Amino acid sequence: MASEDEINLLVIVVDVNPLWWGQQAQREAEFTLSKCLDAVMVMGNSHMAMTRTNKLAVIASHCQDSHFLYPMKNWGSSDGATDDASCSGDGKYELLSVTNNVIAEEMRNIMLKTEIKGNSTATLLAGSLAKALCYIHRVSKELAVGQEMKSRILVVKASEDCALQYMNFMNVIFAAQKQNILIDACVLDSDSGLLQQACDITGGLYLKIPQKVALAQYLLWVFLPDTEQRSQLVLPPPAHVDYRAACFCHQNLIEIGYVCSVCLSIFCKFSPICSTCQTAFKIQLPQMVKPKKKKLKQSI
Amino acid sequence: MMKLRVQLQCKNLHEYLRELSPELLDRLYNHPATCLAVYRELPSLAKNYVMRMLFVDQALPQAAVALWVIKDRHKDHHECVSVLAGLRLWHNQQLQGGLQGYILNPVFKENLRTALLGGGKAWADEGTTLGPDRHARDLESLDRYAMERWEVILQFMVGSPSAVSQDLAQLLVQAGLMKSEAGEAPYITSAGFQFLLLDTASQLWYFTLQYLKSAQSRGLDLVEILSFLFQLSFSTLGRDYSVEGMSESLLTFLQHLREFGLVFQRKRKSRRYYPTRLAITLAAGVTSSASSSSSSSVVPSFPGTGDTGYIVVETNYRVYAYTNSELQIALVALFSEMLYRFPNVVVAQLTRESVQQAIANGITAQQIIHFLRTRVHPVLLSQNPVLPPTITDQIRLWELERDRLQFTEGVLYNQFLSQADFEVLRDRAQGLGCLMWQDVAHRVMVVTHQGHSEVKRFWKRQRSQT
Amino acid sequence: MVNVHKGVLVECDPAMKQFLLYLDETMALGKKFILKDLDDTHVFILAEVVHTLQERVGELMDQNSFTISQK
Amino acid sequence: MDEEPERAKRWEGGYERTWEVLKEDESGSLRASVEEILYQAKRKRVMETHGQVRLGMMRHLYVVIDCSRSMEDQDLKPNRLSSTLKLMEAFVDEYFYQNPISQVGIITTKNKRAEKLTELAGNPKKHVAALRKAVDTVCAGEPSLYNALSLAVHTLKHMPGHTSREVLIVLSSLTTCDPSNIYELIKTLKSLKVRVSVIGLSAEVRVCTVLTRETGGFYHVILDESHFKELLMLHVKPPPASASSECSLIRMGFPQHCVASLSDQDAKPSFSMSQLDGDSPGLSLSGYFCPQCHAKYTELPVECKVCGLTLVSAPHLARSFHHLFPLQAFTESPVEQHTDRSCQGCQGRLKDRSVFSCPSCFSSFCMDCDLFIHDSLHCCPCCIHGPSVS
Repeated sequence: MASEDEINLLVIVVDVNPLWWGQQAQREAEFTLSKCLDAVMVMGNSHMAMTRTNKLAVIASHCQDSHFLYPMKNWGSSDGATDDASCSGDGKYELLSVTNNVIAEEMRNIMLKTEIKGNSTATLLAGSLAKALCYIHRVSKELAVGQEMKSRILVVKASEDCALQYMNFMNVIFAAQKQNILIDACVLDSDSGLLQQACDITGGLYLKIPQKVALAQYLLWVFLPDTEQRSQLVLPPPAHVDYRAACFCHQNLIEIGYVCSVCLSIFCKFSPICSTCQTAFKIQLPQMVKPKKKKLKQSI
Repeated sequence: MMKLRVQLQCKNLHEYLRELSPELLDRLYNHPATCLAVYRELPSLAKNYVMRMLFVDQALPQAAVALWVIKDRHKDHHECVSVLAGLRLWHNQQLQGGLQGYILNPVFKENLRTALLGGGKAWADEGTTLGPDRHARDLESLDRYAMERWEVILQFMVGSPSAVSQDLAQLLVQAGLMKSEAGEAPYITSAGFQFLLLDTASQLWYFTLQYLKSAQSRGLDLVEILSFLFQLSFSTLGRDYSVEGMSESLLTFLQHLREFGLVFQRKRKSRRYYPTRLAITLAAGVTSSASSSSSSSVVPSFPGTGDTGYIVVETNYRVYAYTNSELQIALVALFSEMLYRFPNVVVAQLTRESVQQAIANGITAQQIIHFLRTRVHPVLLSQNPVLPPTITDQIRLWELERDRLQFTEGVLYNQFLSQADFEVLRDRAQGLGCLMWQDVAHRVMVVTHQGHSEVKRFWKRQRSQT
Repeated sequence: MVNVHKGVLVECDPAMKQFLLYLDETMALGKKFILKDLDDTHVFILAEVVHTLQERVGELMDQNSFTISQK
Repeated sequence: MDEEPERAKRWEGGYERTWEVLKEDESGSLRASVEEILYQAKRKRVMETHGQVRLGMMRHLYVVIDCSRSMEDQDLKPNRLSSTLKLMEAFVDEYFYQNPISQVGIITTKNKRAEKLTELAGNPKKHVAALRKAVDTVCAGEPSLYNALSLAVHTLKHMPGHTSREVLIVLSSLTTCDPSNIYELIKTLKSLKVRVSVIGLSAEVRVCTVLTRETGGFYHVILDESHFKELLMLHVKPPPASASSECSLIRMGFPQHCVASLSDQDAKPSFSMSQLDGDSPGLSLSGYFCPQCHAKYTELPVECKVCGLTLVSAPHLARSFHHLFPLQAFTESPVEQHTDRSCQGCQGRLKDRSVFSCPSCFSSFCMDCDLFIHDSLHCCPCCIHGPSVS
């Protein structure tokens, strides 16, 4: 098969928002952050076990920062000779056990180091995705000549969406689309409009799992197959995506709105001055009539 | 038969495993490394099947499994089912209520889980930690060592004097790569020529297969050495491993591997060994078997070592090989005419004579092209196609030139008395599969040499009856 | 009655066959060697001439080819 | 017309000693200096893209493709026409990618006439299909700038004032056959605020110089195919809006995608209004419904054929945001000044001589990430994490 030589990079972004997980631990004691990370590791291991050319990266998305869990900082500084022979001493494939140890170690660091400042409680997913894209970009730059790489991002999302991220999130989605990178989303709790759009635009899969405890199975079942294999398998249908815009003034979802011709801000009501770019608008006649006139003129 | 050439046949892992007996297979799956290796070689769809079933303990109904695949891909599904069943990775099982179901081979499941998630006992005996090695090797020297060892073998095959153990020489002869006549030094066969032109990974795999074939006759346990081989291929480059706990026969095997350059051991009695890149790429050769050389394996044959791609081919039939390895030069010289030689580069010319000489030696055009392609200098890799099409086409044309006549030994039957006689005999020959040519109008037919005796006997019987 | 000949079936392109017929007629191999002219692309010949025949064909190809590149 | 400003022609300038830029290092290798040049070129791209204030986001652009005899010249491979059409396909795709609520039309000119290949429309597929078909065009006669421009103006002048009106001409011929005084037409263009840009395939022509200068467009002559592509891509970015252009609030619809579920017995497949144009007739269950008149469309963006409402989806608007809120250029500093030698973007080692830092959050990035962030991502991966999210 020709695709044997192709590198397949999977970047997993895990939402580790401490607030959400703290509440979750009280709600359901059988599904905690460490359970979730275990599931992610199973997913990562299965991905890497599939072929020699499969690569993995894991990013933890926190409410103030994103941390690379794997690979460690300064990757690519020296060649793969890892001096820490941290072998688990059991029957696990060595590469996998090294990877898992690194992930667990880094995760511990994050949990010990970060303290929560201020009251920003939303997970900054856009930032993690941006870092994931940077990473993918860098890896693709460092490939040998003639080597090809396919990459995708899997988001395991727990907490709520953050409306403030909308613009950055969109930028990230379009960047991913342009690079042909799929964004898959596995949502644990409430549906995420942003991720639905991300999956729809990039062609990834969106799934809100009904049973959190079975996360690992869902991951293996739905998200493990790569693009090529997905064309063969029966998988969940595309999510129903709400593409209605939210107006900038009240954050309401609207079907018909007004758009500023200068800065493209969306408003639900007509106002004489754009609140974003301070442009004063020419007061126009109600638009309902105008286009018909234009049509008539053209058709004559 | 007058078949002029023998294609070097190289089986892939599955073809090899399928020929093993069921008991042997089941024993093989007792080691996580083998399970992982077998798993990796599965078709991608089958891999997903295994993953989906890996953490499920009951059997799944066959009908449900068939629904995993979208409708127009059912061919792929059947292929997966047959591969999985053929390798005894899953079994049929009767479900409650009479439905047929699939369940993963429990041994395989257990060990693949171990490979993925840990648990169980360690692959190698890690009980005694070795402590830091005073003579630790860096990657570069390991690569160099591996390459040197492997080249010694190749060099031996080309006939340059190099020290190769009696065992190894014998193995080469057994593999059909060399031939030796009583008392004389062995010389290379046509299969050997083809072997030389393979990329390193394929060479290794071919050689390993041959080794395994003769392993049992050497009193080695096939399961033991296969497991060890796979374990090696999953080890980390640059780490040292202990020989502690290895059986006597495995130690002998280790010495052989040492001679091929798959592992590095400072001294014969040393308690530690380092797997080299050769051992780790062994699994890579498994897929790109020699017969499928047309596949787009543009990846340099041996990543990481100094001698990745060193050949530049120009449209004027010149070949520049940036190397000073005697072996590489000898290989290029197999099918080209040497023009100039400089300290770091040789210039050669592909000519009709040189290529046809190579073809007469049993090398195919495809193999020459594959050789050039896999060892091409990185600057050429960026262009598409990598090799100038004029050159590849011409090499093929030169090969075809020799194929303008095809000879097949046979027996001509003519002057039949009646059409009926002819038809009876022809049908019989056709039934035996030995009819090569026929002309109904003139009542002439040609059958193969082998088929002749059978057809003759049939004809005699036929005549005696009437 | 059936007549049986042992020999070699040669499969080739029509042009090549004409060359074989020519060799046969001019006794270039010292004797007639075609046992039966079957059709445009097949002839049946004596087994013992195969080797010499290959050489002659090789010679023919040599005459028809020219060196592609200067040295 | 007033006098052309003094400008040195390339052939009047001194002899360029391009080879002297290359310098051998101690070992006699050219690599270092070649890398330096590549590096400078990379940086230049990032630096160039800043300092815009207001942009015309809703664009109406007519592309005029010369199909005269001279398009058969083979200086571009395989010939000028095929090469132009191929690049134009890429241009159309990129144009709609970056300007999702804009429109394009294509005009060809040959045999002293001009005709529309496609009308102004917002769907790249039709344009690309037309361009593919145009490969078989017979190139003949002379082009007519006048006819092409007046054809374009005829439609553009009806476009609303808050949108941009643009014409981009790919001119191969050195001559043009005009039925009347073109300078009069240029004046009209100027008064209608139509911006005309020209890409010349042969040599600079005075009439084009005047045309572009008067209307505020660009005039470039290509050097080779890659330069041609670069010049075309220059026109993908929205142009600065002229100060006098109107601003207004535009009413737009954001229809939802509706799928009649298979279980729904009442669901009937229906035609989409976009099929009025004649292509791909077919019934479908799903589609976008105009929130005003409930006409059905299969694709967005589109102008409703019934009530004239512009239908878009929110991501279409979002796609233009990066033009409006461009990311500041990062400051460059030598790597020695940084103690943490890892890039904040890819977590890799900072391997280049320079490090790039975001002026607002002071995170440092490697050059690859810097380029990627400015070319594709358009937002700083670290600023997003900061508390002051815009």
